Amino acid sequence: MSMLRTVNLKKYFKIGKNRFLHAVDGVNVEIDAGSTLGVVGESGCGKSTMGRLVMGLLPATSGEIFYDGVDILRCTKAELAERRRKMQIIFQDPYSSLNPRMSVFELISEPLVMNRACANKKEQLARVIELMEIVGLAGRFINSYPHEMDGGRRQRIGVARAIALRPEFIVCDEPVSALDVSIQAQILNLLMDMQDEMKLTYMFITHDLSVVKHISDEIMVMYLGQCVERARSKELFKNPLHPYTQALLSAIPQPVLGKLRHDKLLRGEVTDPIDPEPGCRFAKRCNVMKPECIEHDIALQDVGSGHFVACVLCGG
Amino acid sequence: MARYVFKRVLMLVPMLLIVIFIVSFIMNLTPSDPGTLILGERATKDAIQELNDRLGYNDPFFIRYVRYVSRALRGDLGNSWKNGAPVIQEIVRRFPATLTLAVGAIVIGLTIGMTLGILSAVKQYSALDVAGTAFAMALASFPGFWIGMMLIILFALKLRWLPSFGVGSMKHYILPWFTTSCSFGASMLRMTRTSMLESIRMDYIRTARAKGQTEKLVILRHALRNALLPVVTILGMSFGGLLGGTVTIETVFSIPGVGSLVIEAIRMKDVPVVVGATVTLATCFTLLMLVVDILYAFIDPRIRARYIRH
Amino acid sequence: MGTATMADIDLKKIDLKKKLKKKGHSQEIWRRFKKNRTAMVGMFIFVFILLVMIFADAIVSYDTAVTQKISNRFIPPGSAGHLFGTDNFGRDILARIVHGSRNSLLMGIGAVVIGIVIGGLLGSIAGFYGGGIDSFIVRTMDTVMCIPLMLLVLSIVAALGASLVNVLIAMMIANVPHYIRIVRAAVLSVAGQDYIEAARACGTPNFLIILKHVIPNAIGPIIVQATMAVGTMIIHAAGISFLGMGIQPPTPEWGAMLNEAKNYMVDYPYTVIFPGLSIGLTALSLNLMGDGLRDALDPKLRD
Amino acid sequence: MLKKTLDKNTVPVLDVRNLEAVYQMDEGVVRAVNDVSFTIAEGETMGLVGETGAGKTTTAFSILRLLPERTGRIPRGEIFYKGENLLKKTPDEMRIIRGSCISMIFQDPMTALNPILTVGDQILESLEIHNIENKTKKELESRVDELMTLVGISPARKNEYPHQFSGGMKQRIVIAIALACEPLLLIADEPTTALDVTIQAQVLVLMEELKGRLGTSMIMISHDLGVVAKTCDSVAIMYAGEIVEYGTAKDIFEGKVHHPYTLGLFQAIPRLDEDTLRLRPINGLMPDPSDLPSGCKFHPRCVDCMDECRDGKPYPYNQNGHRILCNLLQREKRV
Repeated sequence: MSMLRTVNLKKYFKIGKNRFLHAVDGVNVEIDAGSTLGVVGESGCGKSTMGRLVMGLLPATSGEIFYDGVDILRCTKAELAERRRKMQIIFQDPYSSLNPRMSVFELISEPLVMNRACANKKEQLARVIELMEIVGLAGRFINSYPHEMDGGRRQRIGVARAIALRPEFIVCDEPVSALDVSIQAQILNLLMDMQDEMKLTYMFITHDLSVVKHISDEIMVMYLGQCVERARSKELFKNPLHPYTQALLSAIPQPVLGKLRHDKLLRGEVTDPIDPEPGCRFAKRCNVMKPECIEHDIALQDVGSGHFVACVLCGG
Repeated sequence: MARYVFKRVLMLVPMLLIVIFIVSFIMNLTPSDPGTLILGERATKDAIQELNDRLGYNDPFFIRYVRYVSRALRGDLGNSWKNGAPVIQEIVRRFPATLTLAVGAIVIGLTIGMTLGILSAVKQYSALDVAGTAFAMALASFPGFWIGMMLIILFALKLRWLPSFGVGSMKHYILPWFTTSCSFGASMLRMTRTSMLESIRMDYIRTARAKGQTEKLVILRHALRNALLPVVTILGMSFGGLLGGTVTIETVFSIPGVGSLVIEAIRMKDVPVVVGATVTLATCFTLLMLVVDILYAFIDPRIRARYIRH
Repeated sequence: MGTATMADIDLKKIDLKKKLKKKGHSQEIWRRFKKNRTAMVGMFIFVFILLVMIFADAIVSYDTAVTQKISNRFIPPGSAGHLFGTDNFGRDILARIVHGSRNSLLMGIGAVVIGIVIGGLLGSIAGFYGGGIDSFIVRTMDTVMCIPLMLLVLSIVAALGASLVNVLIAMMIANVPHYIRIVRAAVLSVAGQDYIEAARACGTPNFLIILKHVIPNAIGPIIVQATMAVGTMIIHAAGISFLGMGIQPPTPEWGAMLNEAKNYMVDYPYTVIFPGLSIGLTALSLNLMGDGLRDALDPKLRD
Repeated sequence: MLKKTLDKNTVPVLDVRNLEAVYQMDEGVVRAVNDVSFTIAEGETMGLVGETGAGKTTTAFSILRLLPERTGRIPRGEIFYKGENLLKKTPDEMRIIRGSCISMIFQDPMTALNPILTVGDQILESLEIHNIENKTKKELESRVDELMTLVGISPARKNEYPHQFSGGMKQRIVIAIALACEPLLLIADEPTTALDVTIQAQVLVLMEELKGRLGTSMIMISHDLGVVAKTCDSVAIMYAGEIVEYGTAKDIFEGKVHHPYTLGLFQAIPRLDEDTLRLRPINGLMPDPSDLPSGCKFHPRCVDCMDECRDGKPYPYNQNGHRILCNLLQREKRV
């Protein structure tokens, strides 16, 4: 059974008189317990908004979010608080997501204290030390402040905060984008180990396809607030069907000698989805656009074995 | 753009209503009435009462407020309780001195303050920078009216180079100008320096240097223009402030400006003059801030684009 | 994973260290502040002035400052017993400056502290919640700020009557918009930070977010502005007294001293020099401290 | 003019020898670049790879002599541009070289352009500064149109301001500015890091094309091995201010022997073209540049660290120009 499911989730930001930015526009996701859904896309595709909607940090414009079968947008406050403990988030920037005035102890304690997770100070301290050990932070840092630490260690604090309440589900919002490659690998390994040990479910948001391939079971590709393709990780990389996914894949330079391929180069750039017209949002940049692409919205279709695509070229 | 300006001018109306309300309300609390002021202390209570009734002073505050506003909208700020002269006329008579003082001080402060500010920023940590900022801070710390007194003692009384008070000729204005420009020039220097230091660190300065641009043009063409926004803000606010805020300096140099008019009126409890002059000054201030906002648009195309969109 | 016993052992070690812990940030700021020579000079001057104010009665009796003795008129500075000379009523200028410090500092500090509390409350509400409340507060304050400050203060004093407390109230009311603006800007710069969202994500309620995250991070620039504002307020208070609308003679106050002395400055310039120097030095020391504090709080601004 | 008088075949465009650069900070001396040497031939692209704080950008700024005046210093080394030592030039001579002979593209196109000047003016500025042939304003203007067309932006947009362009477009304008005077050497400091992948691909292809057309040499500074693999002829891997490995792209990407740090970098990145179950991160952290370890700078993090690595400079390995700064290879050779 799926742990998290969204139905037609929408988030519109009002940006002027009767002008709306369709940041997330009717996205359906489904994440099985213990698995990782990778959400990829370029800046402005709504992937971070997606994470915040799921976490309840932003109110959704419409749609439903089911967590363990319960619609968390419509349940009681007490129920909501209960669910919230099971859902946590790791932020992108370890520099700005930690309060510079708080020590490591205070930072990791915050979720414990706020949710009265520990009976007394002693238990709290023991739990903080335990958490630090899990995320690989040496005990001597307990009284340090974020500015005294490097990016990798700071991100470990962020991870410790996220797992403090023993959550089941974690939104990872670009957790390694701000880190150097050697440190990035350390954090990715940590996240994967934790998933194995604690049976965590991840929603992993990133712009980096190599990272998402490495960590995800299933991948959703977003473009201008919509999901254009969704498939098992292996399947997506072996058989990308949507022209955008194909372009994205061919645009990533691999560390092997050779030249970048000119033929799959995308034209133009991403625009803002402000009151978009009907039709495929990718149509304007698509190399294989057909007239029907801009006639009506293209729905996500199952093309077999859990591979979904929103493209007229791969209709069922 | 024109629409933006029009909208801003329209917004002046509610703003002035509030200003009139605040000032009238405060003045309403002062123990004063027109009857006593016009007829003098020795007049009979009845006569005073009768005059107050006739002038509508005994009506509730709100009614008097509405009446005042409706007259003010027609350009009538009432008459002075003290000498019966129209308030507008009083203000017009006093305004030139204030304006001369303010404009002169602005020119001096702007030239010296900005030049030193730019130099300090370009040569950060140099002797000039340290001395300049220290001097600016000292100037800003001493009360203007006291600096004025010191200048009088030195230049008027000891050296006898300049007249010490009055407004007979432009020469009379030299000491007041320098006195007034002290704190303004100091804040100008500090703001220019801070703003320049910030813009000098921007990436586009590096781009300009990498192009091979000369240092002089890097500073003037790239750094300075980008550093102007906060400087213009301070300029506008200070100018507006100087129109009404030089009361103490006007007192020291016996300059018959609008500030002095208000202070005299406050002393005499001459309510219409206080309200009228304050409202006029507030209007000037707001208009100046509008000019600042329009200047923004000239300096920064991003702001221009925002104005046009609205 | 750590066992309970292991944590127990660590507990003692860390409890010891915890006593040292809290200092972290303020210690760091103090370390940087200490390195700034001009700021330290400012602090020493200010501490000196504070001490003078506190021990004024021990230094010279209040009577010396207010008792008129015409036979002692205009004794020049440097004379025995009258280091700064005497004024037109034969009162010792030094004594008047020493006792005047109370009124001047009291007005300056009082107006700022009360103003910051009120302005801080409204400013943080505006900055943190935004939306309608924010634009209402900002609009209103912008309007009030159009009225020339000095004239607003003077008319409030005229309405309330000239006295120390009333001048203080007038300055406070007139400056609240200014403080709101400062606090709002500081709060806004913090409210947009990711750690506010991070705190929300781990279930911290709004009032605790303000208390634990917003205030500690926004307080720095506010303290800097407040320090400098005290200096400005002292100058303003002196100006009001100078115009004869503040503290009334014979109460010693620096601005009032200047008001009394201005008629004699032609022949006895020292009667205006010393009170003015006191005002300037106090304001300067506060400005130096504020400046140093700003650099210490935000080392990025340097270099 | 400098670039026309010299024989272009024998002298490399850039020859950096034993370059050192330091920053004098309050906390002490930060040794950002230590004993760096490399050469770039005409038309060659060299990749300069390393993580944050490796000294890549400092190297670039040293070449242009744009280190911060107050803190930055070059205590040792030589930088020959077409045989002439740039460190011996007067500031004014150096200024003429900047933009005309050597130019630079910066990492963040959002901030690299002056927000209050039109993009046309900013390109024109480059041309005006180095207008040695005294061309008329009109000729220069038409050159601006030409440059904008070259980077794929309609010249009709030259009176627009930077905020009216998207990130990729801005970077194209930055490129136009850099190439305005057809420099012989272009230093690109992470030119695509701030861009999305699809835009990165566009910009890289454009740079490749222009470089080919103008015959420009290039230093491509990047942390991304993928970008370097697709664009560079030779590669220098930097770590803690030193070039730990230097060779042709073939040496680095397909060669058999490597510096342990290079190996570590390759193993730490997840790959699209192969399945890795577990990444192998490099242990530990980048050293503090104001307190570098003794001996080999990498030894505290190195899995193959030997006693001799802890003190003394590692013995360089060199085979046909493939240089590796590591004792390990020397030993293997000896054994």
